[in-house]
Amino acid sequence: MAGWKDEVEEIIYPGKICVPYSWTVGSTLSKWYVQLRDDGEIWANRCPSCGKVYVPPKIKCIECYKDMNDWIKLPGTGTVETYTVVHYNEPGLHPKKPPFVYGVIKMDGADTGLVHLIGGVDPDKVKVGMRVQAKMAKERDGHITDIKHFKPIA
Amino acid sequence: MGKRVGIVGVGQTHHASQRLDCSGVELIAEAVTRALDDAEVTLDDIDAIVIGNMDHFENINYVDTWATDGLGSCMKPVFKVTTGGTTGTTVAACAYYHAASGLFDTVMAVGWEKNSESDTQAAIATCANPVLERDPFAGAIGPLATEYSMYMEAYGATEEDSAIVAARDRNNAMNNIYAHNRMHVTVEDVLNSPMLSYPVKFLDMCPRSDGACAVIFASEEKAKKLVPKPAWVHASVVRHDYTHFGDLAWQWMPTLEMATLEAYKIAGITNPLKEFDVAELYLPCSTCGVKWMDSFYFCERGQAPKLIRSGATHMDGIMPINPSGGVIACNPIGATALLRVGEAAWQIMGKSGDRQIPNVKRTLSTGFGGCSWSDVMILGADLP
Amino acid sequence: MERVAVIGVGQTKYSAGKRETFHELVFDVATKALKDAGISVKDIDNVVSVSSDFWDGRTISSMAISDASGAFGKDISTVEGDGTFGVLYGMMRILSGSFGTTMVVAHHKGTESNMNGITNTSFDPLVERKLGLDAVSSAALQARRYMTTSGGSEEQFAMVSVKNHGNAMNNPFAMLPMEITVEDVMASRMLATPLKKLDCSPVTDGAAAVVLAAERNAKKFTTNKKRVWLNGVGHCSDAYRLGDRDLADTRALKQAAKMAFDMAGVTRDDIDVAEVYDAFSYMEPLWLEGLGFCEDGMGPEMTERGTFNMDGALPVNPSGGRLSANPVQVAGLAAFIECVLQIRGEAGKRQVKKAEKALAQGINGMCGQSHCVWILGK
Amino acid sequence: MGLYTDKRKTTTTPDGYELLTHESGPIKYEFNWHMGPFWSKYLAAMRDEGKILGVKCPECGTVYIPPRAVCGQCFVEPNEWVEVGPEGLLKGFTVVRFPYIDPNTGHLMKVPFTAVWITLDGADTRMMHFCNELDEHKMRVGMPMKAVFAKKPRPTSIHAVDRFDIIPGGKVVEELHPPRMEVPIKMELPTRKTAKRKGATAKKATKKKAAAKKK
Repeated sequence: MAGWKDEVEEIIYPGKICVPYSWTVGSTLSKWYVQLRDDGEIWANRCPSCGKVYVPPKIKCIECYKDMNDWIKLPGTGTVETYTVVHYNEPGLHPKKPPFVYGVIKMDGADTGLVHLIGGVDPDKVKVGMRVQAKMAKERDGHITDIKHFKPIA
Repeated sequence: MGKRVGIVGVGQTHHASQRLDCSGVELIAEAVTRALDDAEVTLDDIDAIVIGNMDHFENINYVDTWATDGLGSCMKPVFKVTTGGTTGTTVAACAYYHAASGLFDTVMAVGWEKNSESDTQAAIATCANPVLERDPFAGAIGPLATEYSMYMEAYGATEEDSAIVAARDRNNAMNNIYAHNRMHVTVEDVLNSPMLSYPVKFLDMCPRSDGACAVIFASEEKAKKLVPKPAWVHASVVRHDYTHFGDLAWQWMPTLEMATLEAYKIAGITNPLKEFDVAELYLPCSTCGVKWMDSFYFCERGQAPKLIRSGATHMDGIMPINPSGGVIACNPIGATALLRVGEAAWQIMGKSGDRQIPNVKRTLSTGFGGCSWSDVMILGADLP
Repeated sequence: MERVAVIGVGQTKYSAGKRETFHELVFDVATKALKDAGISVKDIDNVVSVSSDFWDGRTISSMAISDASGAFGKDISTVEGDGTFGVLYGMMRILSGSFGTTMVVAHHKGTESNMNGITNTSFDPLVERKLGLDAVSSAALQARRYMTTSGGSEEQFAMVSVKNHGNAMNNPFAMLPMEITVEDVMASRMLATPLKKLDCSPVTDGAAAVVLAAERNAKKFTTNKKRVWLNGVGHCSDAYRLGDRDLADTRALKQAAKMAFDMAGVTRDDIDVAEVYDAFSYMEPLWLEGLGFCEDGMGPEMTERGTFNMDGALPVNPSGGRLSANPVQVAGLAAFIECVLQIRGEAGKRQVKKAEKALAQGINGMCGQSHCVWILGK
Repeated sequence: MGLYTDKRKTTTTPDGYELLTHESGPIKYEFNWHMGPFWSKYLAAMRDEGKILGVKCPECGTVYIPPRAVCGQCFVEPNEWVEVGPEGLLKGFTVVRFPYIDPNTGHLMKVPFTAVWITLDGADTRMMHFCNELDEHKMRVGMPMKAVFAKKPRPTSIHAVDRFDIIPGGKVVEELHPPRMEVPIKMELPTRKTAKRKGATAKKATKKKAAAKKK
């Protein structure tokens, strides 16, 4: 029966997985998001052993694996450690139309960076080392998008 | 030749239908912390980590990287293994091979699931071939119901036989503070519970749970240093043959029989009822607690109802099955089979609390899942 | 410790839009690997499959390849991640003494789904995922960070793309053999600064298989020429959140490489050829730093000097690398297989002279969070 | 054991903050699955010719539904196409009464429906499909059934077969339980007396029951 494989119609089946999820935010990030949502504040937590400050807050210090109970309010300002101007279109995924900017913001008062959008600025003007501050969204519902973006400090 | 390996610590979460206080990563951290405590070690003593779950229950790709904060795997060797329902035993086997290979001394196996985050049945439906079998594949219950109705016809087993198993396991769970479903039920309660798919009723079937389990394996020298009484791994065997659900024959469980026989051969088991002191079996449904007794070679074909009714598998029997309450009391899917291994290890280590069987020397643990994927692990108090 | 050897390899040609199902691709490569080893499926006593439920679009997708990988009646398990981790598990199973000959298979059909949508699911649903990050945009963040710390330029990254697509011209398995210039790369469509289309690997379909054997079996089944020994391996994961890491710091890779080199008992100078995980152009110099082939921050300059060209001091990615074909779960395994072919002297026109020790790298997670490093030798 | 706090019933974070969940809404992943030559031919024949085709292994003779590139037992490619069915025997069924989310649509499945497993005449493995009978007491393993093809134009999917119907008056064919191989395992059935573990007292069991009742 040689050759049948070349003759057979090539069928491509359009399939889907379409299922909703309800993710449990948990004790650590719930506190973080409630503070963000209700007070418009960005908090971090600190390792009791090595003193490292994490934002978003950690369940356990990733270096020491110690419980983290010591919370600190951050000023909401930081420095752009790295960034990218996104030019491709992925409408199902992206929060806005390209071009827009993602950055890792080294947060003042913390030892880690926060990944977020950089806005309120011409994408071509974004630079590494730029000072930025968080701009809160007007309507907040306890998600990372409660921070609208980080904008340059004038 | 590889190294001999023992289990030195076990940790599990308090399981529930939903753990609202814990994100997936926090759930993992709870189990990991408890396992470290149980073995009286710190994360620094752990040389490598293996994790497993099923992707589509929580919609997380690369769980091994995502779970870093809870696992404590930052700057440690870690990877993920997954095989559906047997993920727990797959993780255990993988940790065992890590240590047995001589490449790592102390290895932690972690299984977890946050089944409250999605429609479990929908996620299970996606394990069938998406084009040829997904639509009519109605989850695990159909095949289980069918295999038992055929067993009933062939050998005269009854709905009461499986209800006895359901009552046994559910009452055993009363002794397990971690179990998800803890209720005292009678055989009549089971028989009177709503029919899911004839002959399987609500109280025959496993729930879906949020939970995690961590088990620490160590090479012989290390295990002896760490704890007074490690649970030694005597055999770990997996069999899986089938590609499509329609390939499965339901008169018997070929992969379970093959895996069981091979494990018995490796561990030198010739009279399982006498030689095992406890069995922690992955029985997704109480009907399996009847029919599969054949497949584990506890009895001749068709003799399972008599075996169950003899009381040999109850808490005061010669080989209690599922002192923990088993899968029908608690089912965080990616952790379920690892709990079987962990519970068996605790029985050997004498750490099982209210569900402890005295003087346990040898245990049988199994995993079941996927398209008839069967895992068997035998543990012992003495070195293999 | 008993030694483990690779005794057979098989791979498909890597391409886009393959009409075969992944089950069929796996059967193809498993058959090729057995033939290459000169053994039958009966000689295999266990299987490790590598798959991903997300890419395959189904739960427990590895159950669909049991038959195709020759696992009937045998012990089989599944690693989810890169193929190099599958080889690692296969090797452990042999070293444990439980098995003698392991089949490792991996498959990937990237063109059947949306790459960005699926890589987005690697991000925490509670935090970064909602921002819409994916493999390309996160890699772009890493590329910029690396440029900042190393002083590397986009042109220097482009040279990696030029080199690897050029190397692919000599690899019949590669998907994108191309003679291109730095200008071509610089002029290709900007995706996310500083990454342009030709800085990024293509969406690819393909499968690969290797047969591993314990020393006793390796010597029984194959000739000296076919055997390639697994000398060393190491794996290690960094922190998860991109902000927890310095994206230009390769500490996890350094740790993995240290494990592999210590185990193999060789030095960097002993390595004759390397297959490095260049899913994006900038990754090659970055990982070469982490692997210890050049000092931190020197990767881009050494690339420009031609150190890693086919005629350089250390030829890197003679296969064309991931830039020329990137079937995700298979990618590291393809790198591993290229090293086997190089050591055997079967690499055809891309053969590196006197290749006796080779290094292959695989990655799990975004921006190279988790690495697996292999050292293979004659 | 029991050293750890049971936090299952907590409704706030340890310091009193509300516990949140994040709802994804409908997440959709789209795929374009290549069916490959075997499944393509299978689906096309079902759609165009109203035929169900299987493949036969040249070594063991097993006829596979759905057709496939490899016979697992023999590790060879089945090389002969054979038409099977449209009649066959019912090998398993389940009436699904509890709705769950259909991963094709993100919406709840319409219930009840009956899923069936059929060994088509001439095939050795089973086809999974649907049946209109919703009363499980009217169904029995071993019943003959017949595929009913959908009206033309038929879809390019297994729904080219609309359903399976029970053949009225068909004779039930009993499933044989194959004998088991001899194994070196002792399987003595314990009596009630020998089933009890030495030293195990009924006392503990009663105590447990009492404790359970209290709760």
